[in-house]
Amino acid sequence: MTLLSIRDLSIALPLGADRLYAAKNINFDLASGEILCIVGESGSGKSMSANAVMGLLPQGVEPDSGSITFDGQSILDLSENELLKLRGSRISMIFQEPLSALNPLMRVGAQISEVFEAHGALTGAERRARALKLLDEVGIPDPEAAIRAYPFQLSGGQRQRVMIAMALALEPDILIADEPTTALDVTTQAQILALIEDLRKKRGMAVIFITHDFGVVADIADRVIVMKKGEIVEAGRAPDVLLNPQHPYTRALIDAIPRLTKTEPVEEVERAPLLKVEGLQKTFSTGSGTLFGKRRVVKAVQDVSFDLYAGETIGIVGESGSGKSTVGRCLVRLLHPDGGRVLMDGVDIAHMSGAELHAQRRKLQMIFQDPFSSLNPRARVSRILTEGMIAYGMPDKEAKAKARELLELVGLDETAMKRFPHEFSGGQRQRIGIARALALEPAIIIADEAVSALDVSIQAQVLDLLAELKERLHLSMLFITHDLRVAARICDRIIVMQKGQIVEAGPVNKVLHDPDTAYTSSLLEAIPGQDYERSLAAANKG
Amino acid sequence: MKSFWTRFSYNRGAVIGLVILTLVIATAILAPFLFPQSPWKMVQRPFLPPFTQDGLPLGTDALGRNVLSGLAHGAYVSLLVGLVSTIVALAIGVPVGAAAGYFAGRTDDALMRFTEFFQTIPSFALAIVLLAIFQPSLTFVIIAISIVSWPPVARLVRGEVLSLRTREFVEAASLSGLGNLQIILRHILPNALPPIIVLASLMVAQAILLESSLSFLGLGDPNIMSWGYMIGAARTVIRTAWWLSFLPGMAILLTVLALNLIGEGLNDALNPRLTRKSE
Amino acid sequence: QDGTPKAGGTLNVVIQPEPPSLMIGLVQNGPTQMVGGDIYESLLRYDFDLKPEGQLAESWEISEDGKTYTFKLRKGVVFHDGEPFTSADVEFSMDKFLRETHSRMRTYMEHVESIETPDDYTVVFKLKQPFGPFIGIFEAGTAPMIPKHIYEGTDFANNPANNTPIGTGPFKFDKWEKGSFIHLVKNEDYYMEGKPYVDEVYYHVIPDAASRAVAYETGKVDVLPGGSVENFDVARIQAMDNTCITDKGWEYFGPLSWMWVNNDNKPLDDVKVRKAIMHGIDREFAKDALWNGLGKVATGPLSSSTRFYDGDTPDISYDPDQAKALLAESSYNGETIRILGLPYGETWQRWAEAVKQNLSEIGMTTEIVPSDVAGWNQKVADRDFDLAFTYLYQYGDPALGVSRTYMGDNAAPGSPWNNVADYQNPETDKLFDAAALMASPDDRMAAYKTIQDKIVEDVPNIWLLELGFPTIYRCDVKNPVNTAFGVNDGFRDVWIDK
Amino acid sequence: MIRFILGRLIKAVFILLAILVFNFLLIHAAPGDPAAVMAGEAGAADEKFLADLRANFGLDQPLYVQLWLYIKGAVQLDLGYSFRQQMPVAEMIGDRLPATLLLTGVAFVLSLVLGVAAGVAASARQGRWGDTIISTFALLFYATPLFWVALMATLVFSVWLEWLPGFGYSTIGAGYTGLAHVLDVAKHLVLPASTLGLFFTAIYMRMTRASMLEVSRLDFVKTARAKGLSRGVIQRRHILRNALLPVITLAGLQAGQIFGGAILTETVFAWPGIGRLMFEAINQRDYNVILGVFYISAAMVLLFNLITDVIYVIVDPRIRLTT
Ligand SMILES: Nc1ncnc2c1ncn2[C@@H]1O[C@H](COP(=O)(O)OP(=O)(O)OP(=O)(O)O)[C@@H](O)[C@H]1O
Ligand SMILES: Nc1ncnc2c1ncn2[C@@H]1O[C@H](COP(=O)(O)OP(=O)(O)OP(=O)(O)O)[C@@H](O)[C@H]1O
Ligand SMILES: [Mg+2]
Ligand SMILES: [Mg+2]
Ligand code: NI
Repeated sequence: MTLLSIRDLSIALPLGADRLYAAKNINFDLASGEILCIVGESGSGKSMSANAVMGLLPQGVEPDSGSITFDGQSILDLSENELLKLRGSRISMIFQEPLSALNPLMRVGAQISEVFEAHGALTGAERRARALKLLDEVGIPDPEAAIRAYPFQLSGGQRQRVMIAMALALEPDILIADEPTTALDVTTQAQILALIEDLRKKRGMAVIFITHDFGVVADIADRVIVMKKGEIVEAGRAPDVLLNPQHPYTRALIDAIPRLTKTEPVEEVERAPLLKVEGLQKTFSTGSGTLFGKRRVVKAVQDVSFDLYAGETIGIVGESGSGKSTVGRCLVRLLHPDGGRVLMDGVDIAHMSGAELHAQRRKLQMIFQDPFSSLNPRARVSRILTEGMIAYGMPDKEAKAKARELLELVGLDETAMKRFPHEFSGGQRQRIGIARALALEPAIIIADEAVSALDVSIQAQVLDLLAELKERLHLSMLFITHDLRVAARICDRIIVMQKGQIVEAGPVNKVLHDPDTAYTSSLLEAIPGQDYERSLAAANKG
Repeated sequence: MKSFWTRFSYNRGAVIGLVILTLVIATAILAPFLFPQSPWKMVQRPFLPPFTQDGLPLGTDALGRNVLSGLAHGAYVSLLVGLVSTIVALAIGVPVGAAAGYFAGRTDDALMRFTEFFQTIPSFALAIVLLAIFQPSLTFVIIAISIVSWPPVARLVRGEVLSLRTREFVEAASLSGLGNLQIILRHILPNALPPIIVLASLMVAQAILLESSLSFLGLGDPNIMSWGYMIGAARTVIRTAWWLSFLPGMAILLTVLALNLIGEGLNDALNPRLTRKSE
Repeated sequence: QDGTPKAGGTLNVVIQPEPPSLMIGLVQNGPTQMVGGDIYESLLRYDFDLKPEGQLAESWEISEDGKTYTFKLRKGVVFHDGEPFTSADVEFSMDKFLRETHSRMRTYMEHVESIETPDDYTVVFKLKQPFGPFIGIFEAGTAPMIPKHIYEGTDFANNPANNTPIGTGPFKFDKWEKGSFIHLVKNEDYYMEGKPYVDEVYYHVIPDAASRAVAYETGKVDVLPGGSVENFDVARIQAMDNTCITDKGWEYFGPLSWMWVNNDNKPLDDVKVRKAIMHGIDREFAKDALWNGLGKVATGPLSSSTRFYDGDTPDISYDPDQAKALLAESSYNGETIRILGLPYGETWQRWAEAVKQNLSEIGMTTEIVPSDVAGWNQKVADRDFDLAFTYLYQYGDPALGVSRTYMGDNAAPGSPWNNVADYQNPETDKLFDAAALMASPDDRMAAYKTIQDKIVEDVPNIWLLELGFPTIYRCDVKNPVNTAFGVNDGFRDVWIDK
Repeated sequence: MIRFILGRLIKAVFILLAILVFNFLLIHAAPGDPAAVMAGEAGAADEKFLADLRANFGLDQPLYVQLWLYIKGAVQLDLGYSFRQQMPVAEMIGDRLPATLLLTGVAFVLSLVLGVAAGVAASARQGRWGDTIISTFALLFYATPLFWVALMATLVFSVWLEWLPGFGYSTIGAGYTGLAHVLDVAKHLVLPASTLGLFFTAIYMRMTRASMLEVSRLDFVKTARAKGLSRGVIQRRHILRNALLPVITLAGLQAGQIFGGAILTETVFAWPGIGRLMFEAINQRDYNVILGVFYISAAMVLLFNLITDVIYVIVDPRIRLTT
């Protein structure tokens, strides 16, 4: 039975946007119990199409023509009040931005109960009980505590699960999930996917699932839509599209998927370590957050030691909150480690400060996880790139010339110099971040989830770029990620972290194919789309 | 620079504001040429209503002085008071607030307690006391107004900086080897600008009004014609000659309006996100 | 007196500024005298021509040689607390209390050799030498009768009774809500039959002049004592229904305004400069534009209501041409002259501006120096000015209120009330000394005539106006002003025709 | 939390002391003294009169002794004695405080409620005529001098329309009690409170509007809409609360200025409050009264800053307290 039917939908963008239509001539149907995956490049109109179904397009963005029919009603013709009745109860949505999608000043429990309240379901006590149950179902440890927590007290992954709980609260007919698992580590992701699968089976819930992870698509999709520049370039049953893509863009996408299987073996050369980390410690004490609240102590990093050799890439993987970022930030001294040593060229930089630190710092640079927030919105790219060099004494002119070179190196042309960060796409911004890290000619780069927000084709570009730069500039890299496929693709060695400690470390092929610990095995098992990868591999061979 | 103007002129209110302010500034500069006679000169019988006599389009005040000439000459002082005291207040408040917010911890505590120190005396009373100590010459009026108006700036800037300093782009800048001063100047303050601009445009208005309140209490500089003086002087005759306080009141209102519009326009123009809209 | 007085009713009066205290023996500022004048009384009061009338004294006698003053007191007068008023209270008040606390009284008492009280109702003052003005000092503001039984042997200034003043007057203190009002009630035991007529008096504290006008307009108050509303507003209020106005009641004080001239400063030590200023100021304009046409242009150091006033002094009227000529001849070289304005409201501020403008038109450069009341006092006392606005009371007699301004030996810095201008003229000094001690009014007249001519010739100060402070009241309030002290003399005779 | 409050209170005591010394020196730096002022008002005074007054007021002692005596008293919460008014300063302030608290309190609540409501209304109609009207009025109120508004309000409502009393705290001599008295005071309160409140209403309105618009663009608002919540609920529960922080900062500043803000209003409306007391005391150089008012006002500012910080934490749990 067709539940949702979209015909010739076009969504106009406001004047001055990068193109006229966010989405053009979109057609698809969704039957109950069906899972439809939408994939495509960043900015191709996936989110806008999904928002249109909710009647929640941002200001200035409006449906131009076409129709959306849900259960016999034309959504585009409904009044705001009529829409209110549908939203949250019959159609619900998980938004793309998990970190900012929760009201920071409201307790999690209240935000979930609100869904019931808005639709007059259940009574006070029941709402709470139901909220608890939902939190449990999405796999949040200690729901009793979480229900009383404010969003900022939860990790990114936990927040995303709260969002999911909210969307599932009234067991809607349609769930629209816009990249719901980007911030989750593979095990949690697997758990969420199972939950959705379960609801679909039991309730016949239909799902529109937007993602850039082809592994997920392969695991759950019934049908797939591929979008590019606002148009659907390919649509069909999942196996057809995934294994037998027709459109060149789809093919390019699928080719770009990173593989777990590492082809070339790494040559093992003994060299003196460039960076020697010994017994690194970092403890956070989150002071009294609320009135008369208790002091909470988090041992984010406990006794972490490893060596990094010149020209080597080490991947750090592990569940969300395991201390990966904290290690990275301690190394570049954005955080002050509580204990341990970080030896670079034999000197301990862990406890340096002032001019000494200033001198050492240029050898260690970082690429930040979030390309949006790590670029000053009010600075032009030329300044972002040159100011570091100028700070280290390079004349203006020379710095500018160098910046142009760098832009070329990361695949941007020099007109970029004059533009502001918001004038770039996500992938381009990430490259600016890389160019900035390279500007000071560091010996070591720490990349914190540098590609997790990017769609596979851009992700592939960036990874290629990093690999190439590493070769050319003989860089060492510390690559923090939760995507094991990405780790497999770029790393020489892998460190697996759990609860602030290193549980396993070794060459990439060893760790990913023959792990020593149960924890690593469970991570590997949870990687989505492993069957699909094998089929793809088979198809490629054949 | 060109794109700045394009962006600025995209905001129609801002252009209107700029036109008004330009007129006011022009009047202030040209007053001595337009009205070479002293604005204090008693030229006609007192309390001449507007539009009743040629050459005195806005009538005369309690001593028979030309109101139009007073308005023109007063523009200079009122603008001077408003702009200079705002600049001084910003010059104190922004660094204090930025340092407190950026270095946080002890520095913050010390600077904020220092700010509180100035905050604790009711600002109007402090101005009065300061003017009792130093004679109310224009300079001291400006100094007094500046001294009482910087603490809110410091508090506001601190709040903004406190939240900006944890942003990733600030961390990135410090990784690039920038010093604290450079980080504050180039990365933090530009992003804290919108509320500061709004506040500054409000402060100019407040300073002009404060000067008039002080004049109202007889604490202005009696040797210099200002709008505040005119309102203050006219208030006792408000019942018999309402226009005497209404006219300078309108002048203040228009100027304040213009400044607010410009402030909003500046904000738009300085916001790179709005750039492409106009092109 | 129109009609038969009716008893009852409430009188609402404006008071400005709020007095620091109502204890009239300790504090001599205007508002204290106004309220205190209802509570306290003296031996005499004075009509519009400054002729004495009996108050607590039934009769009085001055000896031929002018050295003995004998007062017969009224019998049956009691203080508000019921204690009888006797000659002992008079002696205590004059000799102990006021000599200690009242600076003007202290100088007057220097002429007194002894005070005798032969019986409870007789007081005899023996003077060292004749002192013409002596009979003019027995008014409530200068010589209030203080209850001996309350104050004797105490620290006068800090006696808690100061907060609940007790006198013999027609009204008793009831309540003072600081910042709002002072409430007096009728003294039922008052010694004059049927008086006072009204049951209670409210003094309303309203700090803003415009609001005081509103208070009258909206019927909240019935009497606006002189200076309550801005001069600019007088004409408008005067035109209201049922509104009467009088400029009487200031004869005793004779408020005369002038600008102190710092005679020690160059170029003001040059009489030509002073004369130029005198002729350069348009006082007629100031009277009309700033004082609503009330008052008179001053002709010299004496107010026309003061005894021994001489209207026939050298001409000092407005004459800018003469002023320019004088200035050209003088030693003035374009120095900036500092004008210290009087911080008593808009009128005075405007006046300083007008003077500044007048002087600039005769070619003088001036600068107005603003200040608050305390700053003004300090600057005048320290002689830190070139020209300084002021006005002073004359207390009916040149020996009481004028000589202090021009006596050469009364010029020490530190006080804003003495010879601030530092005028030094041995000739007039001698005459002032002599005239005060003459017994015959005719002799005194002759002496003061010479003095006035001489002083006007020297122009030590720039005389401005005899100020007119009109009292505005509703016409159905009868007799608010019927002595030379106006509303300060209490509302003993007031009745309301309703 | 308790530690935080205690820490701040202890610091507050030291700040208060420092302020006291500063104020003391400041006040004494102004020309003239209370004795001279009183002599000035008397229109005549001799050396002895002044000397007596000064001795009586304790002004004959060296400045540092006076300062020491004052501080000693202030530490024991003794605000000294007004020699001019013959009354302990604490008692004077106590007499005047309720009137001021009533006036500024009502004005404060009024402006806060009205300003926030208008700001919410304007932001909900962003860009439409409703917004334009509200914003224009706010600007008008903001840019018009307070005393002008006050005089006009008196003229219109008191003189012409005769609806409301134009000055004073209550009808003098009416002897109202109970409810009649309350109503009487309330009537007197309308004009001064609304005059005083207008200015702040305008500021709150602007602040609320800007802040609401800022917040309404945030992602979680979309989440709230996706839940099917109605506009009203979203405005109230989600946007407003998040938009309140800058408003609270401002409210804290205003609350601290509770005395100073009222000088003009109390003068024009003859309101028997602290603002006027302070202004008159400054003019009369009634040192102990000025210092007393400044002292109380400083304590008030420190207290409100502390309360603001605590409210921050209650409203926004992300904010952490650091002493
Ligand atoms: N509020 C907005 N105003 C104007 N244009 C917008 C707005 N939001 C999105 N767009 C534009 O609409 C187009 C489609 O955006 P959309 O968010 O649907 O992309 P997407 O496919 O979800 O991409 P991603 O994978 O990066 O999330 C893009 O060109 C984008 O620039
Ligand atoms: N500034 C901080 N204050 C308090 N606790 C913190 C802070 N930063 C991190 N933590 C805590 O330290 C732990 C490790 O955090 P970290 O950011 O290193 O995790 P991660 O491995 O990078 O996780 P993710 O994959 O979600 O980014 C978490 O429990 C987190 O809550
Ligand atoms: Mg999207
Ligand atoms: Mg991380
Ligand atoms: Ni340019």
